[in-house]
This record gives sequence, structure tokens and C-alpha cells, in this order.
Amino acid sequence: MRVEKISGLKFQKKQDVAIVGAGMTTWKRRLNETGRELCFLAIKQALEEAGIGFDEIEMVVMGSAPDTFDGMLMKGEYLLDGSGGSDRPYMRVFVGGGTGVFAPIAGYWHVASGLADVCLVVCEEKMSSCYPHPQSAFKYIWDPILERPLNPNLIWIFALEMRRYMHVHKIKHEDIALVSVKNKANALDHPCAQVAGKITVEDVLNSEPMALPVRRLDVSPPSDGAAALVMVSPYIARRLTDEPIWVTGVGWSLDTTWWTNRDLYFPRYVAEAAKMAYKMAHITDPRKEIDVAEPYDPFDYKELHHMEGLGLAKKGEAPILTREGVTARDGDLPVCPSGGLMGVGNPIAATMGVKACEIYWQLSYRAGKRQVAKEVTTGVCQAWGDLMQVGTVMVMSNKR
Amino acid sequence: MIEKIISPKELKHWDGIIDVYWIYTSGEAGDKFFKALKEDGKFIAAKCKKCGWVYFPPRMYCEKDFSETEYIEVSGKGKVKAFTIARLDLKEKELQDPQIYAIIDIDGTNGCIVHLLGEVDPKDLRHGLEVEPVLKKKEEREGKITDILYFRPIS
Amino acid sequence: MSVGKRDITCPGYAPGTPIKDEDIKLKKVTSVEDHPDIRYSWSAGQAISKFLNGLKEGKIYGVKCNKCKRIMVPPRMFCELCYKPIDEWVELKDTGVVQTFSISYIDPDAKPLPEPIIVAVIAIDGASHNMGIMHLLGEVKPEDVYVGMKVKAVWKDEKEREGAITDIKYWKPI
Amino acid sequence: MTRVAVIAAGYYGFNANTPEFSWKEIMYAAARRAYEEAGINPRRDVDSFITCAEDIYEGFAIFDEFVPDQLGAVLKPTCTICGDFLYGVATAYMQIKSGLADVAVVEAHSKASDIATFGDVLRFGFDPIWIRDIGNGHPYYFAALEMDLYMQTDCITEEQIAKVVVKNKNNAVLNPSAPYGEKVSIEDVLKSPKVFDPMRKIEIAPRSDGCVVFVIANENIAKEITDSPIWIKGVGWWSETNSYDTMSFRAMYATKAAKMAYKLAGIVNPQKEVDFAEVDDRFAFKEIQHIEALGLSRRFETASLLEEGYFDRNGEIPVNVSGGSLGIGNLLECTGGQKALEVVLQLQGNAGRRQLKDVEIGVAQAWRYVPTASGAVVVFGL
Repeated sequence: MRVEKISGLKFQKKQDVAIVGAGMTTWKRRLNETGRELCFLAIKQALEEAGIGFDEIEMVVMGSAPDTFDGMLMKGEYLLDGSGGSDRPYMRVFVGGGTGVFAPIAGYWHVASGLADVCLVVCEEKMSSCYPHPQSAFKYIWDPILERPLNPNLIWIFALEMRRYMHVHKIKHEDIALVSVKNKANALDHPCAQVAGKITVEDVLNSEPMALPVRRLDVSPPSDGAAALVMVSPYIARRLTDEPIWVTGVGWSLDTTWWTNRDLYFPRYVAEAAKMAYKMAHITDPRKEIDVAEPYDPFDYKELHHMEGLGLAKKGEAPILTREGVTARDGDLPVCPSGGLMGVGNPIAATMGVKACEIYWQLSYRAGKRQVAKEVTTGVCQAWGDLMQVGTVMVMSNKR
Repeated sequence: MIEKIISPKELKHWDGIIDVYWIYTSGEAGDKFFKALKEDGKFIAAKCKKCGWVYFPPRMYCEKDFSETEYIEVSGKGKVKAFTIARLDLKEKELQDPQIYAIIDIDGTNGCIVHLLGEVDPKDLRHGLEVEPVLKKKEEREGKITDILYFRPIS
Repeated sequence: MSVGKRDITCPGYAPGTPIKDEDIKLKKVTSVEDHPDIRYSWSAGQAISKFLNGLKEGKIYGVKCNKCKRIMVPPRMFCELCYKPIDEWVELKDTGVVQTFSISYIDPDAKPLPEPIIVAVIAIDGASHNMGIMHLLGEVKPEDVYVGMKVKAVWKDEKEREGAITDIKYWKPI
Repeated sequence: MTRVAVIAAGYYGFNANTPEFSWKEIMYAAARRAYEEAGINPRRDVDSFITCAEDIYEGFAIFDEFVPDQLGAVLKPTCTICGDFLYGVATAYMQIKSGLADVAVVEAHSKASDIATFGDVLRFGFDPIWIRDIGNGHPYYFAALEMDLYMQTDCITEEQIAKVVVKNKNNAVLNPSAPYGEKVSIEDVLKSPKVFDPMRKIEIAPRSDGCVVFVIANENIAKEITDSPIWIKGVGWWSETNSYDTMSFRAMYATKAAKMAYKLAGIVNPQKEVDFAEVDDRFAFKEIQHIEALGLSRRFETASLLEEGYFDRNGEIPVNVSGGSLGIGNLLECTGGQKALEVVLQLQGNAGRRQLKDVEIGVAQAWRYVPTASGAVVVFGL
């Protein structure tokens, strides 16, 4: 072992990275447009908002989750021409469900390395193509030899994790259900929302059981949709706007494949990713320094779980913050003001639209009815993926 | 270090299958095309409103400048640009009847279609051969690309 | 200053065209259905081959790393934390402890099951702390399962075993 | 700005099949060799791990899950790039340039022998609406169409394409990890049946297994660890389109990717400045296209230069001295890995019996296979 320690070069980038535009399509259980057409719609809106021409795009990053949804080998290549990748460097990144925040992270290094000054980040998912049910596509996420023969359903792993989380911290299902209630209500203000609604904790607790403790209203729905972001270098950003949103920290982490060898009660993959992102963004006390958060919430308990991973709450404290209204849109730490996946929908990778895009809109004070009550400077978005393995975290700020 | 398995009989293989299926919608442009093909036996192309490039197969967007397109009707006839005689099937077994695939430039468009050629002796194949589409009977058409059976030389 | 983006207070969104499953079935929109024949034959490799051969004999094998002292299951050829080859095979017991569980009402295609099944992560006795596998529970009512319950493997008949994870039918409470 | 260098390369294979190891064990074997060569501990010294894989080639919905353990990447920044190995090298290059990592590891592998129905898997890559259901020929036909077009527009003869096969298969004889090396002559090739007229069976690279792992680092660390780092002078990747109607069918993706890589590398006249190249030859005619796209010869000259021996192992610019994919096999997303590996071994002087003399700049190029028009190029140098 010749290398004793890595010398401290880290985070010496070529240039800063700003976000100047975002766009998303409406999210529905089934849309007629092909995946390419959905990408086109989202990109057009993002370019319009950024006020930048299509010919100025230098590189394209595609984020899309399992090929088994859209039903294509090399799905990235298939989506290429609708994603603006024609005649350009185009690359698809993929970390399972974490792709929704990982794609903008990839956009970040395209710009920060100086290879591109304008990078388009597109995320797309068309889950409805998969039959008999989009959930069937998840049969193939399991180990082919040790797990698939047991005929597992995707929801099992969430149910097992949720049970462990509830068991260790002695959390009641009622407290977790509050997240579902909050997010579905927040989503009423989102024009793209698929499953917004006013519901009560009782509705959640009495909904149809899927894999207990998970019930129907604990789960986000499968959706079709796309989202896009425009990431640029400082000199382009200055040309376009006085108030770009800066990416100040990124982090990602992948835990071991052997998920049955870990204690599932705490998402240490998120904690590791957050550690990297916070270090880069010079954040030491996330609970105080973060003004608005969009943790990944495909299941209601996941929002709580991820808040703890992000250091926005102590272990086991997230349900208490939720009960006290701290995470409401007018609270001290608004969490998922967009409505999140629970309210707006869950087109796996395209959830960038309610994670990275939403934080961008919140920090630039353009979220309309969804705008949080407090003054905001720093926001964090996060996604999770794989077999409880991936954490991807991005910190943004409206101050450089 | 532990000993490795040497006997091939003790080495396991595990068979698996991806057994879901997919239903793909044809999308905005595809829907226009296939409905016209199914109902009227007509062919639709798409013209970029900005640069004038005529896409065939049609698309709702122009991939070169990302502006919208408008739909126009074309004849569906064209010229063979390239062809190959495929003799192996998906399992790399010999095909009973070799199939002739061709890239066909469609008249009045900047685009082309990859499809089969039929009613033609392989010896008569040449580049630039003028061909026309042969469609299924109207009642058999389903709004899919296979509604076109093949292209044949214009006699 | 090329744009009037300040005029946009709340950004719009791009509408799509929502359709229903019936629209496809009734052919209101055109579509293509495909049932590709995609099959694999994965090599199980050294570690999993030995594990599967063990199951056929009614044994559960784990592996041990002499550096971190962990005894791991399912077995692997290398210790992922120390990043070195593992040192020895260890035969584990066929009993364990439920770490977490779920009562599933649906099959992989999200269709309702006739009877709910119980799935659990079971930490195997003889392996290190937390080392578990996912499997099914049986001979127990859903309401009687708890985290920390001790369970034992119920094996298939020796003749029926084929060297697969399903050679264990399920785990029952001790 | 820091420069970026390859400090170690490890590989396992290449074999026609590998029944004794799972894909995880292949990756572990290759990664361990790379770390051993670099003298690093991945659990401590590596900042970012990148794997290049496509789900359906592996048989998973999310292959990313099954990557970290065997690379030593548990709880570390790890990601999957859905692309060739060279896309992964480009990603590592960007991550190091943007300061996110000081040391990055890139991995790609092929376990093609695990795929039971390769033809159906390839067909699954075709657009379901417009082309997938047409006929029941093997998807190789799509490459044959391109070959037919290319032969007419560029006046290429069957003998010239046969020469590619002869050159590469004979080069492979000198490569101990090339399972398909053979002494063949032009006549032997012309006897091979035309399975996709005008494409012959022998012109299609058969599949094989293997894994390549690179350790890539910034300037400071590279100089600390090794006396002879192989610098990544330029990276380029480019996509034309994915719709057959707007494809150029003449490897514009490689031309543009090379342009980008040469620009970063400061190469103005590749024909003079590049000493040797490894290009994608998974269909024999593709090698001629790709040589031209890399600017190693001019249009209409390439095939005759090839016949004259310009690209032979003792020619002006040796191309595919490793034996190429025709000699080593189609390694799916690891194809670029095999190309980059050969370039690095040659520059290090570790290429054994096939070692070239006095080489300083080498280029690796890969394509994303049927039915795409995307690819990447990386320029390595001393």
C-alpha cells in the first residue's frame, strides 16, 4: 500500500453550476405520448422558462429507471431523439429509484468539469407500458437465485423496512399516516398531480392492505411522466437571469447488495450521501441551515426515514416533527411542499420534477400556491433507490 | 483462501426469464399515422414548421431544432436504398424462407422506412428499385406497422 | 438580459394526453403488444453453487472472514468490507430469529393472493449479528408473529430437494 | 486544472464462456488485479466507482444493485452509466475534473454467456412501434443493411472487408486472451456463408465473457503512485439519433466523438499524431468506417490502405493489434473496455508478444451496437 492518504484536492471544480430553468409534464397513470414525446414536452417547457435556445444545448444527460418499464433494451438510446440528444454528447445515468436526483448530479459534473457550459438534464418514465402491472417489472430487481424463486412483490421490501423502523423507534402507524395526509393535501396545489386529495389518518389506516404494515394509501402510484432541468455555467447564467439557483453540494452513496445483512431501521446510505453533499456545501447543522427539503417519499414512512438520514431530524424524531406541524408548508422546516411522490405521482426517475425541480422553483420564489411561508435560501432534495441501497443528495441555494 | 469448486457437476446454473409483456401506445404522431393507415390506407409524414424537414415515420417534434411539426400526406411509394437477405432467425437458426429487408426512401419526404420486400426475385434486386407498399385487407388491419405486408416493385 | 422570465410567476406545465386502459383495449388509440422471449442461464458461481448444493443436503452454509471475524450468509467469495477473499466455510444451524416481517396480500403482479402469506428477514443462528436471509413463515397465524420470534426451517423431503432456496418450504415458530 | 491518468488496469478473461464464475466473481477477479497493480485499498483510497451496464444484457431490472460489494464500493459513491466502458472513462474524467473525486474506478463486464436468447434480447432494443415487429430475421440484419449501403456509397469490395477479418483474427493469435484467434486467409473468409447478404457469418463477432477495471486518478496522485501514468488526453462521446430515418449510416457518431476527443487532446492531424488505434469491429465493415471516422485515413482511401497493410501490426498505424472484437469476441458494454485495455497495455509496454515499438499516443473507440448510432472515443498518451 503505497498511498498513505488522499491529498486534499477535493471539490476544486473548474466552474460553478447554476440552474436556470425547469419543466415537467403532467403525471398520470397512463399517457398516450411515447416516452420520447413526453421528454420533448418537458424539455420545451424548461427551455422556455430558461429563455435559452435549443441550439445552445451542448450536452444532454438522461435519467431513466428500469428498462423493463418502457420495455426497451438500451432505453437511453431509444429516448435519445426526443430528449434533444441528436447530434450531441448524450449519456444515460442510472441508480435505480435514486436516478431522479442522480441525473442532475451528473449534470453538475458535466458543467463543473468545464466540458459543457449548457447541459440539459432530462428524466423520463413510462411505467404504463409494462403488463400485467407496472409492479411486475420489479420482479427482476431481486436476486435471481436466492429471492426470485420466492415470488416476491416489490412492496415486501418496503414493508419489511417499515416494520423494522416502527419496531426500533416504537412508532405508531397513525404517525406515519400523517405524511400521506400532508403530502396528498399539498399536491392539491400542483397542476401535474395524479393522486392529490383531502384524506384523513383513518382513511389511510382503513385502506386495503397490500403487504402489512403497508396499506394502499401508504403507497405512491405508478405514473407516466417526464421532467427537465437546464444547468449552466456562471457566465451563461448571468446572461439569462439575475437570480439563478446554485448547486452547492452533491453526494451519492451505494450500500451493499446484501440488504438482509443490514439493520434496515436507519438509511445509512442517505446519511453517507448527505455527509458528502453537506461537506461540499459547508453545511454543519442541516436542521438549522436547510430551509426547505424534498426527501424521497414513495411510501409515507420513507419521508420520515429519509429526513433522519438527511440529518433534518434525530433518529426516531421525524414522526414527532410531522405531528407537530414543523414539516407543513407553513412550518419551520417545510418538507415535500410539492406534494411529493405520495401526492403528485411516482414516475420513478422523472420524480426529478418534484425533487430537484421543486427545490429550484421554491428557492426562486416561483412555486406559486406551493411556495412555502418562510424565507428560503438553502434547500435539499434527495432520492433513494435499488434494494434499500442508494442515497442521492443535492443541496441548492439562491446565494452563491 | 478456500478451495474452489473444480467438478463441473457441482457448478450450478440457474435459469430465469423476463416474463412480463408490454403494450406500447403509438403516441401522438404514431396514432395519426396508424389511424390513417388503418382506415384509409393513407400514409402520413410530418413536416417541421421551422426548417421544413419532412419526417417519415412522422414525429410530433423536429429533432434538429425542437420545433413542432405539421402532418402531410404522402404516397408511401419509394426507392430501395439498401437491402439484405436475412437467412438466420432470432435463435440464429436457418430461416425456411429467407427474408429481404430493405431501407426504402419514401418519395416526397426526407425520411425512409425499414421494411420487407416481397414479390421480387432476389436476382432482380438493385439499388434505386422503385417500390410500393402492399397493405393487409382493410378488415384485417390493426393499426400497426405490420399492416404493411411488404413493399413490391412497381411494374 | 435576453428573457422575460420574470413575468412567469408560477411556471406552467406541459400537458400530456391521459388515457385509460380501456382506450387501449377498445382500440381508441393504436398500440403494439409484445411478448419477447427473453431468457437467461446465470452461472451461480463458486459461492452460491456451494450454498445450493448444501441446501440439497439440508445444510445452510455460511462463510467466515478471519479479518473482521464476521460469519456471513448468504455466502460470498470475498468479504465486502475487508475486500479480501473469505477464509473458510461454516455450517450454520437451520434455526433463526425474525428481524422483521410483513403480511403480504398480493402476488408479484399486484394481484390479490387467496391467503395472505408471511414474509420475514430471518437472522440465521450461528452467523454474525444481523446476518439474515429473506424467506417465508408458516404454521403460524399472522397476528402471532413478532420481531424477535425464534423460528426453525421446514425442509422439503430429501428426494424432492433440488438445490434451490425453495428446498426450505418455510420457517415455523419453535 | 488537473490532468487525468490511468494508473492501473485489471482484467479477467476473455473467454467464450465462464461457467465457473458468476458475474460478481468475474468483477472481483478483475478489480482485485487492478487494485493490486495500483497498490491501493478501494475501501480507503477510492472516491468514486463507476460501472457500465445495461439491465437487459444482465437479466435484471436494476443491475446497479449488484455492483458495490465486489468492487469494494460498499457505502461509497457508486453509479451505473448505461453505456460502453468508454462512457464510464469519460464520466470518471469529468468527476475528477470537477473535483468530486481524486481517484475513480471504472468497471465494465460481459457475461454474455448468461444470455440464453441473444437474438430476442437485441430485438428488444428496436423501436416497438416502427421496426421491432418487421419480419423474423435476426437483428443483425440492421447492420447488414448499413453494410450494403456503405459498400455502394464508398465502393468497398467484399475482399476488402474480408481483409479486416484476416488481419484481426491473425493478430489475435498472438494474444493469449483472445478466444477466437485463428490463422485464416482471404479465401477462408470468402468461403464463409452469406447469412445476411452481403454479410458473411465470419464477419460477425461471436460473444465472449470478461471484465475490465481501470483505476483513474488526478495528476498528483498519479505521479505519487506510478512512474508511468497513462494520461487520458481527451474523451469524446456522441450520439447521432436513434431513428433510422435520420441516421447517417456512416458512423458520424464516431467522427463527432473523435472530433471532441481530439480537441481536448490538442490533436490536429490524427493521421500523423496517432500511433495506433483500437476500434470497434463487431461487424467487420465497421472497422473501415471507424478508421475513417477517427481521421486515420481519408474517405475512399481507407479500404485500399487496409489492403496494402497500412493498418497491419507492422504497418504505419496498427489498428486492432489485440485481435479486435473479431478475435476476442463481442463483449457487449465491455467492448470499449477491451479496446482501452489494449491501448493502455501497449503504452505501458506490457503487451507481451504483440507489443508495438515506440508508441506514444493511442486511441480507443467503441460503438453501442445494433441498433444505435452512438459511440465514444478516448485518446490515451504517455
